[in-house]
Amino acid sequence: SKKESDVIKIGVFEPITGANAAGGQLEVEGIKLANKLYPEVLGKKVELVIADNKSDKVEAATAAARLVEKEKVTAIIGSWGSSLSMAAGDIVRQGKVPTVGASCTNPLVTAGNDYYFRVCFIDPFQGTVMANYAYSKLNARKAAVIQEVNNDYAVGLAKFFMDSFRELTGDPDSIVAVANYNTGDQDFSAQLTNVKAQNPDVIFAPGNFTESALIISQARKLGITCPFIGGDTWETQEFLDIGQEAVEGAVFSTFFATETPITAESAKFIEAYRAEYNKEPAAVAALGYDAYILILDAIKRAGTTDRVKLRDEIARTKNFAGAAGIITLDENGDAVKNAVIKVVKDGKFTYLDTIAPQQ
Amino acid sequence: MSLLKIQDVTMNFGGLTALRNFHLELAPGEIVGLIGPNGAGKTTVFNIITGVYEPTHGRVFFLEREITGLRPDLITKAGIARTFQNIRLFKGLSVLENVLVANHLHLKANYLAAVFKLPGYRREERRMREKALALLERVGLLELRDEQAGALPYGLQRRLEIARALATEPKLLLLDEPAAGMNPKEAADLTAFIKAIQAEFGLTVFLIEHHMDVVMNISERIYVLDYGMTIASGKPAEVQNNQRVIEAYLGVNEDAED
Amino acid sequence: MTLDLFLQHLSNGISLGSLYALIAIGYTMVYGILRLINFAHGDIFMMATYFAFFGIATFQIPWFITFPLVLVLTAALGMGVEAVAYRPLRDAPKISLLISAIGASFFLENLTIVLFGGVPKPFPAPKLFTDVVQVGTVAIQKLTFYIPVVTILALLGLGYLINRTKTGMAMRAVSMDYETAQVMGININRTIAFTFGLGSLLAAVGGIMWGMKFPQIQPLMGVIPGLKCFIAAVIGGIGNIAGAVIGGFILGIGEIMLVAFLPNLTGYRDAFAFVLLILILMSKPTGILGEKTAEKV
Amino acid sequence: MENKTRNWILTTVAVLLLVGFLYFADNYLDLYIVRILNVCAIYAILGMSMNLVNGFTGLFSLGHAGFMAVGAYTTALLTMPPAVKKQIYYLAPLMKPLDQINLAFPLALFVAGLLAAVVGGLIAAPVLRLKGDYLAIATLGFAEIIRVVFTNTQSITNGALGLKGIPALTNLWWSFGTAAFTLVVLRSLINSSYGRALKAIREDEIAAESMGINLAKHKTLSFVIGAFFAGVGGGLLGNLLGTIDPKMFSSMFTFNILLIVVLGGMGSLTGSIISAFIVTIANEVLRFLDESINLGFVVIQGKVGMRSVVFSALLMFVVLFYRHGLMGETEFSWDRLLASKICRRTRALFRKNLQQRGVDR
Amino acid sequence: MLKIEDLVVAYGGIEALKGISLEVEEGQIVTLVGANGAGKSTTLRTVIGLVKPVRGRVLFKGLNLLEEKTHHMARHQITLVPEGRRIFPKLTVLENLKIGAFSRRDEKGIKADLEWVFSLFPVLQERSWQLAGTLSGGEQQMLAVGRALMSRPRLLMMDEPSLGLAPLLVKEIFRIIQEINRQGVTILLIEQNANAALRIADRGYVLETGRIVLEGTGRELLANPQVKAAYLGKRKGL
Ligand SMILES: Nc1ncnc2c1ncn2[C@@H]1O[C@H](COP(=O)(O)OP(=O)(O)OP(=O)(O)O)[C@@H](O)[C@H]1O
Ligand SMILES: Nc1ncnc2c1ncn2[C@@H]1O[C@H](COP(=O)(O)OP(=O)(O)OP(=O)(O)O)[C@@H](O)[C@H]1O
Ligand SMILES: [Mg+2]
Ligand SMILES: [Mg+2]
Repeated sequence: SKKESDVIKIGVFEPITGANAAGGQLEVEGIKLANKLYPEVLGKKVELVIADNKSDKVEAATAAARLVEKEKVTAIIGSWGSSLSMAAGDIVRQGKVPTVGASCTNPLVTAGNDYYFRVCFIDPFQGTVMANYAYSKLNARKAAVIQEVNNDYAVGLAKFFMDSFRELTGDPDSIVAVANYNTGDQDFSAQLTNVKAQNPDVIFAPGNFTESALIISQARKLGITCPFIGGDTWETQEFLDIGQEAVEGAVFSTFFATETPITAESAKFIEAYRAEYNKEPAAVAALGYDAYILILDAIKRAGTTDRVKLRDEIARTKNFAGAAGIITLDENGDAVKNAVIKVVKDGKFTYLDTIAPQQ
Repeated sequence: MSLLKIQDVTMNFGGLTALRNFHLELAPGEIVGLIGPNGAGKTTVFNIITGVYEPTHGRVFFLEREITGLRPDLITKAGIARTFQNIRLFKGLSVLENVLVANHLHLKANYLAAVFKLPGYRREERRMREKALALLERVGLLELRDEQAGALPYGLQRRLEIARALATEPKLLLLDEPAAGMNPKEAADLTAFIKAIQAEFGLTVFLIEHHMDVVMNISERIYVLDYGMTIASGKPAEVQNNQRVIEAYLGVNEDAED
Repeated sequence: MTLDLFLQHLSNGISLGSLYALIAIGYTMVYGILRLINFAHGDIFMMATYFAFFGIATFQIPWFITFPLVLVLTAALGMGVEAVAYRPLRDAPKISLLISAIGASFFLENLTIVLFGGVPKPFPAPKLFTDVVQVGTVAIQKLTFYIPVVTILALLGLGYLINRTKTGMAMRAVSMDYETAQVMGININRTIAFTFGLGSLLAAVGGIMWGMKFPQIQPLMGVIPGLKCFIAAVIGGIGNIAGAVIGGFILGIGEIMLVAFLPNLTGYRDAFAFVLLILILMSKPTGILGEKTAEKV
Repeated sequence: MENKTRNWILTTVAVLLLVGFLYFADNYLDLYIVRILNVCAIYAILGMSMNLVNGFTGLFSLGHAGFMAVGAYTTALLTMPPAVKKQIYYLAPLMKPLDQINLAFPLALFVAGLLAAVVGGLIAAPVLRLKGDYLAIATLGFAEIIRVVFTNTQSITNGALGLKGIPALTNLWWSFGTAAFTLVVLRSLINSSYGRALKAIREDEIAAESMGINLAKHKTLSFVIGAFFAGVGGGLLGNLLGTIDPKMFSSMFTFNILLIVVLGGMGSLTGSIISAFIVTIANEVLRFLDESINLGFVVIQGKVGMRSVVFSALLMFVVLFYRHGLMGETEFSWDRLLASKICRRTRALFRKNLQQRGVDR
Repeated sequence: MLKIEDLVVAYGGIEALKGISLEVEEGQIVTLVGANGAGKSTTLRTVIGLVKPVRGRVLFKGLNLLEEKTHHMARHQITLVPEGRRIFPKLTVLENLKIGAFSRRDEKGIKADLEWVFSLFPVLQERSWQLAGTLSGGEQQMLAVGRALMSRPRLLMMDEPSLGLAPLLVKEIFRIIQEINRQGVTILLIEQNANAALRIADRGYVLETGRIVLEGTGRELLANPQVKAAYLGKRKGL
């Protein structure tokens, strides 16, 4: 094999098996694609070292430690699932390996960790965006929330949605129902029956796309007709396949839209992705892609693979044109970027709106 | 004074009455036999005495104290020990350990003292060991103390079971078919053994047995059960010649010529 | 709570309960014969849905051909699992068998992930079954009528097989004593394989029904239904087929009613099954219809 | 007596070697290896404690993850600095006294163990009346209930968000020290009269009870002590990982520990230790299966997830063909090691070498 | 009819049988006596295929039994009344009997044999709907014998059928053994009750720690002083 110095290793820290495998695999697709399109930097080959964190914290910590200590990677990308990212937090900080999360939206991932960055916006922003959308675009005054209670992402989004929505309506009782479910649940009829009885104007249901699709289709079968809105996790082909006609009209916030390529990079990514995988790209794939090219760009700017210098360079990222929008990293290392609103129309995700961070 | 007194005990299993209005009294130092056809309810009597079953009706007294429905371990603590019809040794433990386990109920030190090997516990453990070894020596199993109990030949397992029961330092010893599976020679040895330990430990022995050689030879009194009812009781000779017992249990003796 | 609302909940409960019952039957039967918690049951159930997916979605075989095919394939899979993971352990301690079952379960799950990917796939449910009928204000899926029927049929069929036929008698004999059953002329390997095949076939029926009701399949989908249906089987008295059905209904309806009447506790729904399990075991240690097994000393 | 002295010397030497190794590892080995060593030691603790309940007392309990969760959360909450707590409880603030408490690590670990033991004691009363599979499924259920409760009590556990920023207090000294302590305590318990009573219960409950052993008391004792060490192990783990959430304490975790126990041998503490190391390390070594293997002339395309497949297959293999585990019911002893074939052969070889050299000279 | 040659059986490393040879002729009652752990049960279990020997031959009418599966033995009309009865506790008495005839297809014959068994053991008929596990020891033993008879065996092997039975029943069992034998069933019997067993046996073998130490007709062995000393003891009282 090649000599150590000829390659730059980038660790990919993702759940490829276990409960989060679906998301992890999508993200890896984006990263691999980026690696294919941009295989070199500083005249050296970039090699991906994929470490499966198995959707499990103990595994995640060792997997991260392995990337840091054993593989001596220059930087790390990952992970889908904020709790897994957090498991790597201390390890990358102590090992001084700059790490870029793709889709982990929990604020705690980067909080107090100057080696962790991310190319996505965080939960509070998304929750607020959807509350705004429900209030102003859907004229909703009564909302119900159905949250995946053991999913940090969903709980976070729900919380910020409820806070903003109550603020917007000025009515502390404007959230008429909060229903919980657990990852892997498949029957939501009881929760939905309760929600239906409250007759909400809109239902905010952030969570895994599988459960969400089932919720919406079961809701429709129960005769619930109000709009469903949610978060970025919905943007997968499977959401459409499982939900079928039931998810028509579902609205959610996400990171990018193929119809309105925000940047030149977007167009390039979309085309390459379609060619490579023969399907429509998911947002998390784009984010994985972005994480990779952002790191490469920083390496180029730094002119070295020194991890500390690289970290500083990543932190300085401003107006970087990724596939999923223009990224500026704030002092926490979180991306400040536009949110895109999409709707399911005729069995496709269709661009609806763009919402800027300051609103 | 009676050591054990069973008053009007009835035991039902679903629709089946395994024991009906059973009365029994044992005086200290006696050896008493319990015989009867299969399914007559003999083992059930033992199970009621030792608390394995709670009788449907009736009361059991031991040393004037009521023990009906008490937990088995408390009854053992009170001074009743038993063996089982189907040997129930701790097969995976050594011979010595089997006996030591039976001594555990006398342990005063608590588990923390045991874990941290406090002097009090050490002393007790040493005493337990000495006692156990002495007992094994007495029953002739000393040489085999480190063998796995399950690996012993059957006859020795029976013997070990008795030793284990003795280790609880009982006043009353219940033996459920101790000679089962033994040939007449072995059974005769066992009879002598039981007699000897009875005298030595000042025990009261209550035993179930189908080997007539053993029961008739050893017992001072015998109770006979049939279908859960006492059909006879008394001295061996009386019982042997009781017509009902012969009909229900002994059968006509054709071996007389031997 | 209005009557309409209650009826809607009840209909939801019956629908879920009958599905639990259906899967619990297979569990209980295998347990009854082998005294083994077949942890892989849920995964066999999952594989059945994948078979159906490939049949209908990938190979475009019509459902009425695919479904019987799925039953056969799943039964074969179940027998395969038995032959590999359980047969060599016939005279091993129970715990080894249980570990092997857990191993088999992991193996099937991970193999599915490697072969088919971790991404959920839509279950191609024929419209015929998934339509909704409105009864007053209560919306009921057609499946809600079909599933209990299938469950009852399975119950009766199995009851007959086990209690009235020679094969059933052999199965029961094997469950008590391998050696003696052999001496009686029973081929225990074949009997156990048959039991497994049958149990897996029932899992497949359950899987197909499940897939139509919750049209989403993924490699780990069998874990939770597997656990819950096992609980249903235990609640009803494991080894007892009618008990499994009762347990399934109690669990399904109970879960729904918990959410219906105590919406604040929805988050605890998964714990409900276990709380119920423990409460029932406390009062009836062998489940509702389980036989009392006071050990004869 | 001669053997006793020899064994004592050997043990001392081994302990010194271990301490030396730990010192070396702590100072010179990279974080990755240190972390794996830590995990090994923690799993050894968990394995031993589970072995006490399952292997020595014969209670088929699958509730270990629950006790670990209790321990992990307790230690984490007691050792996290108030500032960090404030930061991460952003959905619902942490309950009153907890948000200010900050204890020293060993004290926190001890409290964690106690709390887990208390929970174990509470569970024991109803659950230990059950037997066999029923016990298994009920304990599994209790662990699951603990997990669900932790998910839903946001103001204590932070719910699904989990905890992060748990100070990384677990180091080799703590994990190996605790493992050694666990071994000493459990060994001493097992070899005591109480231990014999537990084994008797495993062998035959009815006979044990008839020998005057209070079943409820002794089973509870075993269960509670098992829970104590599970709690301590959980605490060490939480402070090693730096982050915990309810999801990680699922039944999968219990099964992992169970596998360690079985591989090591039910009823062998040292077996559990050995197998904790083997399983943890094997899990790492097998990682290559997920990646492409370059054999020089061909590159075998790695299929991610393959490792889990191989791992589960290996486990079945062990159970199928190596049923009693590595140690069966026996413990490691110098006598046995020295009497083993390998050792004898090495010694013979050594002697022969010496002799030859002697001749040469 | 049955011929065992140089049979060696080991459990783990320990040899339970160290090369025994014996023969059972058609229509005979042959008994094995010996102390506990001598290897009597092991012999029968090897014949029926539950234990695989290290070496040796077992021939049944010229057929090599070691190559037969246990569940085929019933077809060759060989059956075993196992040590400790081993009835199926959760089957009814009737089902237990029926399962004895599992390999048979002749419904009529089965029916007739059921009557036969009931006539031998009337108590079983009374209890035919009871679960076998709730029977007393003696009743269970009768059931075990009855179950074995349901396969219409030519060779019936019995492992301590009198174990734990009341004297009356012991006599009854021995009477029945002879009765069955008279009806043409060859019997290989293990007994602790050497006295009774040797009295009804055509031939007897004495086993000690895995070896046959004595053999002869029942009468010869009964009269043998060695046997008397070791197995018959002094008889007092009854
Ligand atoms: N746990 C139980 N459940 C149901 N029936 C039982 C139970 N224990 C005993 N019996 C029944 O009670 C009756 C008496 O049984 P017991 O064991 O006392 O008989 P026994 O006199 O000891 O007979 P044997 O000499 O065969 O041992 C039998 O009919 C038996 O089947
Ligand atoms: N499954 C087994 N595993 C290990 N050893 C065994 C096993 N079965 C029997 N043995 C041993 O083999 C030897 C012969 O046992 P066997 O049961 O054949 O004796 P037996 O003559 O029938 O005695 P008994 O009168 O007690 O029935 C004994 O030493 C016994 O301990
Ligand atoms: Mg009895
Ligand atoms: Mg025998």
